[in-house]
Amino acid sequence: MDSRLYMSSSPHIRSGVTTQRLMLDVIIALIPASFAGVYFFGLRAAVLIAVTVISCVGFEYLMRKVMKRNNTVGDLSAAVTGLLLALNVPPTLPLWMAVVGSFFAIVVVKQLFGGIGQNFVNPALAARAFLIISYGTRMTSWTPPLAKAAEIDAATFATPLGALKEGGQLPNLLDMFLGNIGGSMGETSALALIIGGMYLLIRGVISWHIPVVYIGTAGLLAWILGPNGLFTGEPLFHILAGGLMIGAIFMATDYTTSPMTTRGMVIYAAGCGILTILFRLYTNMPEGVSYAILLMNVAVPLIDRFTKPARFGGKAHV
Amino acid sequence: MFKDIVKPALVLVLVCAFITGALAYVNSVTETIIAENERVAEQESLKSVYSEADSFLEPKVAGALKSEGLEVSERIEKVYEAQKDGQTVGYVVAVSSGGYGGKIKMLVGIDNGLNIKGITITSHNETPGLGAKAADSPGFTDQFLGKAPEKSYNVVKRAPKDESEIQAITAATITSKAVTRGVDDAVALVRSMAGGV
Amino acid sequence: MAEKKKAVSVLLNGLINENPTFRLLLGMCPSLAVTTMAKNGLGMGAAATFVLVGSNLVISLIRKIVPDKVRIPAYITVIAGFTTMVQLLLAAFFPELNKQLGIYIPLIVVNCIIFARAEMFAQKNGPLLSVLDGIGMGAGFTLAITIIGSVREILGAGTWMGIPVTVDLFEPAIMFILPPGGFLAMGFLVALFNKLTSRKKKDKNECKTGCGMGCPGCSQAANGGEA
Amino acid sequence: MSILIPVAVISGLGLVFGLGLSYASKVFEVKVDERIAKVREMLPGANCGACGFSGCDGMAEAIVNEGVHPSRCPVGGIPVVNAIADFMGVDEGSIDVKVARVLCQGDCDNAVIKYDYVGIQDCHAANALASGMDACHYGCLGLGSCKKVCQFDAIVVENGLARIIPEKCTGCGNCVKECPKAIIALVPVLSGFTVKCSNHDKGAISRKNCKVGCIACQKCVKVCPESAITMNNNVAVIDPTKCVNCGECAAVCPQKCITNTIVKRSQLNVNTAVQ
Amino acid sequence: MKELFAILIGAMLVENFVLSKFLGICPFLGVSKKTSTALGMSGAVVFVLVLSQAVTWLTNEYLLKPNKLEYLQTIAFILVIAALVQFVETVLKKMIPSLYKALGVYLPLITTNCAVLGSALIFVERDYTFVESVVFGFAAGLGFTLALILFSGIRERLETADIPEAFKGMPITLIAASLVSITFVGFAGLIIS
Amino acid sequence: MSILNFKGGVHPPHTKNTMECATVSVGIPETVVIPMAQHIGAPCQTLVKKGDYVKVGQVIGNTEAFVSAPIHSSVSGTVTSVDERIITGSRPVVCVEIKPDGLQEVSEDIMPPVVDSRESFIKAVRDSGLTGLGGAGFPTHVKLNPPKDVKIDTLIINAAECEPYITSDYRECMENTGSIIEGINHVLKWTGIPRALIGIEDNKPQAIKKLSEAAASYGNITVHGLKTRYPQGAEKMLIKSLTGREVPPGKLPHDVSCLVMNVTSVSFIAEYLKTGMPLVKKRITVDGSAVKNPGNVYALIGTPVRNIIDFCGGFSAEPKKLIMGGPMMGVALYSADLPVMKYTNAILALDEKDGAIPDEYSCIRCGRCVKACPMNLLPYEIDRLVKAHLHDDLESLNIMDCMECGSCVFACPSKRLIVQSIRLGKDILRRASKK
Ligand SMILES: Cc1cc2nc3c(=O)[nH]c(=O)nc-3n(C[C@H](O)[C@H](O)[C@H](O)COP(=O)(O)O)c2cc1C
Ligand SMILES: Cc1cc2nc3c(=O)[nH]c(=O)nc-3n(C[C@H](O)[C@H](O)[C@H](O)COP(=O)(O)O)c2cc1C
Ligand SMILES: Cc1cc2nc3c(=O)[nH]c(=O)nc-3n(C[C@H](O)[C@H](O)[C@H](O)COP(=O)(O)O)c2cc1C
Ligand SMILES: Cc1cc2nc3c(=O)[nH]c(=O)nc-3n(C[C@H](O)[C@H](O)[C@H](O)CO)c2cc1C
Ligand code: SF4
Ligand code: SF4
Ligand code: SF4
Ligand code: SF4
Ligand code: FES
Repeated sequence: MDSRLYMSSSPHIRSGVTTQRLMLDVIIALIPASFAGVYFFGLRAAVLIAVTVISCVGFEYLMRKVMKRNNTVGDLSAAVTGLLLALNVPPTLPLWMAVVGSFFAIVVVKQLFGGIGQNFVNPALAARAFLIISYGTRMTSWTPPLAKAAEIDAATFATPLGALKEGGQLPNLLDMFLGNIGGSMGETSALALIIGGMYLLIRGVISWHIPVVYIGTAGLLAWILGPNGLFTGEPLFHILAGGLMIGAIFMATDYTTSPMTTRGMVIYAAGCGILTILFRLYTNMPEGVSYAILLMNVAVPLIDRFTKPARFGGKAHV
Repeated sequence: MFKDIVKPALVLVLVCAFITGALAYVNSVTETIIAENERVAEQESLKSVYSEADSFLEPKVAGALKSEGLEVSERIEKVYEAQKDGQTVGYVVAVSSGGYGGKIKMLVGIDNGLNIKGITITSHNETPGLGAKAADSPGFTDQFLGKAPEKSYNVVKRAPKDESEIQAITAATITSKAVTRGVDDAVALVRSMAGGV
Repeated sequence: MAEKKKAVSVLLNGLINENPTFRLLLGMCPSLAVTTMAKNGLGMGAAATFVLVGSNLVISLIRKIVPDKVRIPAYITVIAGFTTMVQLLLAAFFPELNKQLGIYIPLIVVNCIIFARAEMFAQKNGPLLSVLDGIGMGAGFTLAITIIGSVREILGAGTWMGIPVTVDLFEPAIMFILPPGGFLAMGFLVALFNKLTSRKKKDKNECKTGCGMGCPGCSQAANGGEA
Repeated sequence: MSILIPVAVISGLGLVFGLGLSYASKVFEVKVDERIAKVREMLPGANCGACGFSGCDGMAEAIVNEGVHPSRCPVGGIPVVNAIADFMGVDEGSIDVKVARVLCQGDCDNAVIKYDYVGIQDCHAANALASGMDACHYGCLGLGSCKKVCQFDAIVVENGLARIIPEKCTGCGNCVKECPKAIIALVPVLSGFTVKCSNHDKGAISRKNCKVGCIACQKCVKVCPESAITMNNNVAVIDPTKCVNCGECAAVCPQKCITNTIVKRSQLNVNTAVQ
Repeated sequence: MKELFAILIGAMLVENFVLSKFLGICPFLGVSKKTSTALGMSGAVVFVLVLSQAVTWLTNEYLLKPNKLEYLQTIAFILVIAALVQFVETVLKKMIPSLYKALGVYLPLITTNCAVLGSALIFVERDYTFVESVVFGFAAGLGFTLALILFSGIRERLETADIPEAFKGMPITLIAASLVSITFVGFAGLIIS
Repeated sequence: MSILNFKGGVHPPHTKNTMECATVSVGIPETVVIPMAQHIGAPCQTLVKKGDYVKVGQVIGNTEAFVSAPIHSSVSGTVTSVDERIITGSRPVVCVEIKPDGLQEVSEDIMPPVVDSRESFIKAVRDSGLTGLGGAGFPTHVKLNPPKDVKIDTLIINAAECEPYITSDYRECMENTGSIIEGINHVLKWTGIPRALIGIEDNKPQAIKKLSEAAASYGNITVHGLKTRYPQGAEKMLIKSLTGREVPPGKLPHDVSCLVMNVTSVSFIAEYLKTGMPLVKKRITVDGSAVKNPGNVYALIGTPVRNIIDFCGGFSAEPKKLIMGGPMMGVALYSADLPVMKYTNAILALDEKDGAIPDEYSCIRCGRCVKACPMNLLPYEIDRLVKAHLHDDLESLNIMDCMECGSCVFACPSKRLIVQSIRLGKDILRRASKK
């Protein structure tokens, strides 16, 4: 008993939850969606996932080295970003573009702002927006899922939302639920995404507020602002189409770029839902999830400021 | 009193007068050049869509055409008559059509036989690299050259199958449609005017 | 001798030490708005230099007779006069460029560089030095926005001065010629400029514009924003 | 003729505004004491608060409106004080230029450590845990709280001990207020010899906790020819007004806790350069 | 009414002055460090924009156009704006010192702010009516406010972020502005009907 | 069974290994060290000097101040020194070191007090040296004597014992059930409070059962199971859970008409009124990965920790951390030679694995701390601002409301040292307000 004792401030124990474990859970939750992507779009999809994950992790490693900071590759957040980026782009995206996207996500959006926890917009989504703006052509040329490719001769293929906007044949809801439609590689299969979301809920990684309020608001608004007057919309179609599911379950819930309090989360998610539908219905773009979430990301500091929880025992004053 | 109020005012007046005088002088020099520039530019662009014509008459604005009892779409701005050897051989229609980033203004040259002679986009606010391709590279507008279809053009996203089909610029369907709509309107107008000639 | 030295240093000052764009961060709007192409940078730079030199000259001549109360309107009138002149001359002789630069030509009036130099330099110095300062600053501005324009044009359109340069290397990222790319390229260039010319200079409260307003809003005062 | 109209229009505008503005500035004139701005210009602008006012602005107002003496600002040093005193027409007064000094030599090699501290690197934080990790509870904790408040980068922490760089220190006293152990003192810039220890324990305990602690052996007190040294609760203290920098005390101290910190005048902060 | 609404939304979101038109960048970068100062500046900008749109429109319509002096727009507008701002400042200082304290410091900055002259030049370009140009000024001011307030929230967070040395200060602020600008691309092509 | 709860909180592992360990006495150590400040309030003046002979129960420190309580010798023997020592806080405390003679001669002043009025009851409680045994060490007589205009309608008995490891209150419930009820009745009787609610976390069904049975014959004493969740035992949370009332910021329980007492505190009052023996010994849970035979012991106040651990079989592994109190709120000790005090309810000795705390990682803004904080604060934000030295906004974040329960730190996946930041922040504000 001659060695020195540790002294530290209380508390002296910590829960078993670690950042790394949380990120691992997100990766596990994304496995069904990744498999669905590979199943529907072929091995090319798997290659794309590998490229983004490896390049995100690689850039994270390099950037920490260059910045002379501790290495944070181990927290797996870069891997999550990489995986989500792959799931958010068309399966046919040229690989070098995927690497450019990873660079943007990790270096520009995340590490320049100090790394994990300090970026103010979602890295994967910002990278996706960057790619859309920069390489609009490549980012909006969709291929049909393998199962459909046989029936359709065209090389390009409309997503459900594209079809809605341009006029075209709308897929049936079951295909949309299963993922047998065109679109970004990870967004098509609502089933796989919901399975992942359930896992995250059960593990306590996310709370239900953001996904449920987001999807709920979007559905409600899609129903209200129907094409043939009020209350004639098809909420289910809008919920299953495009990136709403993956956005609501995996992207809007990103801790770093979403509000801290439950009240804030509800406001934020409702904002995401409203903007998503407004963008889908009233702008030239068929899809609005990315920009909706990014815009609400930007508003998070303000939301946080105005949703401070009521002080214990001080209902009257905040 | 003088020092506090009148003097500053006087100095300011002097500065203003001097500067404005200088400007007025510069203006008097450049005025004619600018006007001439504009005229030349206009003629040049008219020529570029209708190279066979040797002169163009003063344009008629949309309002005037309407009062002549013609069906004029809201996109039409004005119409020039194209003349060759003193004969009206066709028209150049100035159209302005709503695109992705705002109004796309263009000139469409059409002869009396409803052949499209040329199209130029004179101003637009489309995204560089996407919609702006309509103006930057001739590939898109060249599709229109030749006989206009009976009804209207169709924008498609694959290789066109016949004359009336126009292949959209990738990822810029909106721009493509806007331009096409403009051409359609110009053709419709010339059809009704040429019919009347 | 000393005179000469001073003149040279005034002339060079604007290029690096007090580069109006990268160091003083003045006139951000045109630096971002017109720099989608290197050519625009050159044109804008030349136009601004003309106004800068002209107004510096006139202001250094009339500085003694203009009372404080109407200083700002008087100076602005002078600057606006030169701007309008540029506008007219461009329209007459370079109609194409005039069209490209659009409303940013008349906006030279409010380009902070010009007003700041008028207040800080021409206000205090004789005509010769003022003209030199105008040339130096103008050159610095031109250089800077041409660089920004080049970067954005090459990355965003794959061309430089309109000449294709990267055809086979990569597909240009259009974002660079759009607003977000403007901010982004500017951010990286300022960081690079700081890195290359860093000389641990930490003069805190001093406002570098010298506009004399001591404004909290001024991005130049190091602790700007806090009244 | 074509020149007259534009000239008339714009000059008219100029006239209206010129008259309007001058008139308005007369009617709506608000008096401000220009001296405040001038004095503010002269102050160093460090906004360190050493004067006790809210930054240099507060000090400038106080100098002009309340007649506070400019020497309340330690940072600018003699040139600044003199300039402001001249401007305000007050007596230059005397200012004693001081620098801060850490009265402890207990670095990681000298001081005995009583526990392994795990936590926020801040002296107050460590001090809250059983008075910090040093066995001597008077000693420097070396976590640099003082360094964080020094605006002049005058403090370095080396090997678990804070040291003040006299050439940079302006004597603003912020570190003195910050140190949880209260072991930083402001001393006249020219006083060379200081007892760099603050341990009030008895000699035996002091010796156990630190290799270089003052053990109150009185040797220095006896040897000082000017009687400048007294014992204050088990630590020797040198009175700088009496000390002649002969160095006798340092020579006899068995614990080597009296040190010579004389700084060459030429190396001092320009502001504090002494006449 | 519909056109006015279109102008309102258009100027505020679609062609946001700061984020997509690059007007008024200096105050956007300079005064966005704290939400409270951002609010003050925004108030001043909205106020001056609305006022100056009205005054410059009248100047243009009744002074310049009848005399065919459109080429003097720049000089006349800037003169009007500078005088207006200075006048407002002088009056505020005396009459409502509290408001002056809140806005006053920002006013001089606004004279040399592209947004004010820019919106005047834009109404000329677009042939707006009096009401339209005032609404346009108001909307542009609101757009400026929106961008500034959102950005100030972000900058307060950046204050404690662990940013690489070379990027501290302006560079990271510009890159943050770039990211905010990306999010505003979402509004591009917003059709109001 | 579970009733009202509070918002927030966490679920640390119970680790209540010693629930079935009946209390045994440690015996008399070779020396005892009795600090003169063992409670919140004014420290005591020493009434003895080196060389004095003292007896068990003799008052060796006292003050005139009301918010304070006398300190008694826990042994008979000779005072060997009176000097200043560092115990746990930042400042040294005067300590009386006594060498016991092993006779444990009881002071002749010790006799059951005469209690016949509210005043005499409160005086008796002060004389007993009782300072809250729930861990905070607030002099109990002060609580029993609220301002005149305050009407208290509920006595809350805190038997929650929400901290991991600690079972000393549980043992009190099991071993001294009668005294507890008796003590409650004394307090109710002399303070005129109409009812008492006993709150116990529902992971101690035995104690609930035993107390319910004992209280059954008193209509105004009821026992309530509480959700097992830390910090159920913090008085503000307990009041909220049991009565639904929220104590406003900066206010005390009596502002919502409650009085909170720890079970062992009330039980002690009953014992004291019977025997007159002041607070000289304490039941302490000894546990942790570095202790050979964990258990519950009675130790005399002032016994060095080392003696107690030796009594429990010594260290089983090299200890890297010693904690006085529970792992959530307890304070770390820098040496095993420090004495146990009145408020000590546990001694934990942890080995390297349990004792080391992980490095801090960047906050990922997960919001777990916000959810965990029972006081509705924004722990991450306070932490961020304190560490960045931005002190201006601390006050508006209500930093002073924090009771340092540690829930936020426990919950944090990035293992941020939030509580330490908060302490630092409070310190900064206190220093600023002093200026
Ligand atoms: C930054 C940006 C700029 C765009 N610019 C244009 C454009 O100039 N013209 C256009 O038609 N669509 C533009 N779009 C819209 C999209 O490319 C849209 O997906 C496309 O118009 C739909 O056509 P598609 O069916 O060929 O993909 C732009 C979108 C973004 C995000
Ligand atoms: C200055 C001060 C005055 C107090 N006064 C009273 C009081 O009058 N009545 C009371 O019941 N408790 C009083 N308390 C005790 C608190 O309610 C509480 O029991 C004590 O702070 C420990 O609580 P904790 O263990 O929850 O921190 C007081 C505490 C302090 C610090
Ligand atoms: C986070 C926290 C947890 C606490 N847990 C308990 C507990 O489990 N049991 C207990 O008796 N007191 C606990 N306390 C102390 C109580 O708040 C309160 O001070 C005590 O019950 C008052 O009784 P006493 O004065 O008789 O000790 C805790 C305090 C805090 C701040
Ligand atoms: C529930 C959850 C969702 C996440 N979503 C994203 C995401 O959408 N995009 C991304 O780049 N990283 C995501 N991450 C990883 C990580 O938090 C993110 O990169 C941070 O923004 C890094 O600071 C997520 C992490 C978690 C725990
Ligand atoms: S001198 Fe004081 S504040 Fe500075 S490091 Fe030492 S203990 Fe800390
Ligand atoms: S060391 Fe720094 S903080 Fe201390 S007195 Fe000197 S200048 Fe001031
Ligand atoms: S902030 Fe304070 S009260 Fe809230 S959980 Fe943390 S320690 Fe407990
Ligand atoms: S629990 Fe930790 S990581 Fe999560 S928000 Fe709070 S401090 Fe940050
Ligand atoms: S250049 Fe536009 S506001 Fe400064």
